[in-house]
Amino acid sequence: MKLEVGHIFINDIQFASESKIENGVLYVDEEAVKAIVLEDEKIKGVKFDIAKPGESVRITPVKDVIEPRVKVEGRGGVFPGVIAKVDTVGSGKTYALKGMAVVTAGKIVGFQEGIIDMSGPGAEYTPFSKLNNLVVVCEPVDGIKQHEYEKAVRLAGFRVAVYLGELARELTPDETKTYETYGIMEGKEKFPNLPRVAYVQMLQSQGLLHDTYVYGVDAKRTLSTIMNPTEVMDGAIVSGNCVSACDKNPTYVHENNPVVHDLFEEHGKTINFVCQILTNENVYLADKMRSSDWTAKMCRLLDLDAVIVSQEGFGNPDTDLIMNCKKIEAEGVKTVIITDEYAGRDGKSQSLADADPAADAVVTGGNANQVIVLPKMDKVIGTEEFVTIIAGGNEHSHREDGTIEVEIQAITGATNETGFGYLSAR
Amino acid sequence: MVKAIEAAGLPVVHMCTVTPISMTVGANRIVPTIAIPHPLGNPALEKDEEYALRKGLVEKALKALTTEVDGQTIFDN
Amino acid sequence: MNTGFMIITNNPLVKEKLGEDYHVEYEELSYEDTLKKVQKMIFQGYKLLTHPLSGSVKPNETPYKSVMLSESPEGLDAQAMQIIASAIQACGKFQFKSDLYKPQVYADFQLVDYTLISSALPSAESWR
Amino acid sequence: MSKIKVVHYINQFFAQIGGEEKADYPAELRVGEIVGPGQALTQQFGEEAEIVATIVCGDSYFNENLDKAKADILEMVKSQNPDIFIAGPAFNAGRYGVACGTICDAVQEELGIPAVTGMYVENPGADMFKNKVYTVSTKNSAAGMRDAVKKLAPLALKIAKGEKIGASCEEGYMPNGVRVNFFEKERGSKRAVKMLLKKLADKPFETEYPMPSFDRVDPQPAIKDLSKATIALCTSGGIVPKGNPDHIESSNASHYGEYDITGVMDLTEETYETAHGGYDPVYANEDADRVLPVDVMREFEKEGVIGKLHNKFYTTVGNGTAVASAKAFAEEYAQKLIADGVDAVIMTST
Repeated sequence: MKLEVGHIFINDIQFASESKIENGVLYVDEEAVKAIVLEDEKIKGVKFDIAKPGESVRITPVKDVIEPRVKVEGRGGVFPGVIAKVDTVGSGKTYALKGMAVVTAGKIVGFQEGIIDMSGPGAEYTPFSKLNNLVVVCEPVDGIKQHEYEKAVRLAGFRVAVYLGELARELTPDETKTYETYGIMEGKEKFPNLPRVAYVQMLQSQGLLHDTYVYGVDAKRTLSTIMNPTEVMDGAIVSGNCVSACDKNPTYVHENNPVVHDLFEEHGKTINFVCQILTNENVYLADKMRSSDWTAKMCRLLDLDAVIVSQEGFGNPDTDLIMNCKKIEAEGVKTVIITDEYAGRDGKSQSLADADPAADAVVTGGNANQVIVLPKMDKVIGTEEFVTIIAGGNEHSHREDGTIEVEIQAITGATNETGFGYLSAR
Repeated sequence: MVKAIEAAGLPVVHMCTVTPISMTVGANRIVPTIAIPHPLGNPALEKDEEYALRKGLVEKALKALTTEVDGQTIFDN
Repeated sequence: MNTGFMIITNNPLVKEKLGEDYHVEYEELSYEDTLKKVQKMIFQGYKLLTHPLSGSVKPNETPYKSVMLSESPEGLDAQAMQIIASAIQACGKFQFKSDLYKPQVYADFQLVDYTLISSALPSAESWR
Repeated sequence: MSKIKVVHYINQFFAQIGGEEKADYPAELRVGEIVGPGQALTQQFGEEAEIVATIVCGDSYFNENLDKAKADILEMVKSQNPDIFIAGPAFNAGRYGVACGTICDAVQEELGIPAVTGMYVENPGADMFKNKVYTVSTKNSAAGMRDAVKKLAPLALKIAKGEKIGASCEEGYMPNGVRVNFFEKERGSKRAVKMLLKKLADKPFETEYPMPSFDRVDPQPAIKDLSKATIALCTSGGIVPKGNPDHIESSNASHYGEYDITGVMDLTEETYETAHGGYDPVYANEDADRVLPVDVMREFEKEGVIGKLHNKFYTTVGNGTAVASAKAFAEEYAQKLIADGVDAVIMTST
């Protein structure tokens, strides 16, 4: 399967009377995007804002971050099973608006976290501070259930992203990258001497604000499965979760999955990147065992030599991670796992909730308990009301001078477990 | 702990219920026992039956101490 | 041998929503004490069916926790003992702030915990 | 700004007094002198710091007169009131390494003056002290002096100035059980791919998070003649005399118990109980033999199956007690057991 991804660089976002992309500037007709959000009767009102790198701006609480894309050739549309109808994506041609994102923010539950600082020390910890962000803050109708509201905001973000992506349909990309994987036999013939490598991605799948969707299917109702790594580039996986902001994968991370991209860099040179394996992280222990059994079984069936396993979330996924690692290694397939740590504020506690000697190759996204003081920002998009209590904050979070003290677990993407960031620990 | 004693030069047999834990703490001679709150007993039994049970287990432990091993070994029969 | 399952919880919403249809043991305890109660039962041979650190809301942040166990003892399980021990240990890594929220927030915590334990029900029902 | 004041500790060899034959050289304070490796350190310090005094002590002297040597050296350091204390580097010299670690630890604990040392990773002093004292990792011989000093001097300055100390791999000290964040040059996924390629090629690679230790020790040889052997009982199940006279904590215990069982034939509800907080104590309290089988061991002793049951047992509480302290407890009482002529140990756990 072959996909060409055309990059259209966005250097600036401005509100204007007409939506268009011109000379790297995205002009957004506020009324038009407003109408798109308000299509959903569960949303009463919506506000838009623009946050640019380097500005004294804080976005919080963040729900999702989405990169606008449009499918210009080939089967299906962006976000299949969610926005576009169900059809296999990942081939043909897709354009992506690079350097920008749609950020959905606003309260769904009262302990919500997720901070993106556009400048200052906090900005270093979130990859999304480097983007021009169109922030969507929704207001729900009265009396709505949290579930329904979560879904409404989730989908509103995707609709806005698809609308903006459409603006690029007739443009010429600034650069184009091509990604291609092969059938099992075909790949073997093409690269007879290269080791066969796959990417095992664990998806958070546990309940409200803890769910992930694959082609619209709730991941906790799935068996481990395989797909072409190019499918994620068309939005095959979307995020429905934002609790534990530091190590959850916003939709942006799925679209730009760094393991997929970095394995493609080596594809055909030092490795044969065979496929992506998806597995879930359920609450029920027998589900964990079944899913990890299944993952290991597929690694064997595909005659893999090695895999990279990435994790999502805190606590119980450590158990899935170690089960996957142990069982895959037992099949004679080499593993590298990517995780993050909760080593306590002093860095002295046991980092993971599980361990095994088979996990001898670990990449870490750093200690999520590290404390950071964030300066007062000139502007807050969303509300800081929850910062006092969000994960890692405490009653003294809001200090008199307006600075806030939090653990980096409150910062969106700070310790991402797909290796999206540069943070690590020793 | 078991490891530290062995490293100091004494053969040691670890009698414990959760043998996987014993494996991870690095015991070389392991004898599985009855239950966490009463590794060497069973309150459901009569006094003399319980004593016989314990004696059997300790006998196994002594046998383990007189058996050469090359690595982690569970003595479970 | 399947003996059915029960839910150990300190979450009143779980009792309210699931108590009629399922065996729910509700007790007003802290998060950590709820885990310790579960640990005790695991030592008595009850089988651990859901991961005690379900969800990503951290211990000491949410006050609520629900865990599913077999309805009667089925024998000791080493892995379960390790899982519950590390879960209890994990409580020590997070600053206690379960008592700092506005009343409405507790309802949200209850709801999230309820959805987490509910996500185990289809699997539990198909087997037990 | 005045210069940072450094006191430097070295052994007889690096002070060019002599080798093994001079290892009994007692501790000596040389105020205003820069000796041996001190020259290299001084060069690295530039204008920022100066060695105000050097303490020289023979390795045998230090280790054989531990209490006196420690006290004397502490007094010498105190008299100079430095901003930082540097010992070594000791490279692969075992007793020198242990001395460096011991004295750095004492200077920090008793004088509140920060200290830093350096040695080869396999130096026994490294394992003993790397979690207490910043210990720079050096090559295994003095040929690595330049390289060692390049790491040691800047780290010492940072510590003296109270600056934030980065991760072990940035600063060059041995991992000390404290996880420290830092930004890598490549993103995590790239690092994972590189690690994978190395692992695939069977080349050495370095994990970013070593799993908690799973290291093994070789089994000791079996007991040849049980009927002549002295066997000791130990437990992590927290069995103590009734009333817990030593107040062993129910979890995360800070000490272990040593109890004489001379003449004790059976542990009863009236005489023994458990201090362990991690399991249901009812059964152990009813009959502590269920955890520590003194009764059957006495019978085996009487029957001549074993030579003797050791007259002391050792008890700890496994619950939440840090692996490092459990290890330290066992190391300590294992020495006592050996000194008492014990041949083998039965360890029971709950």
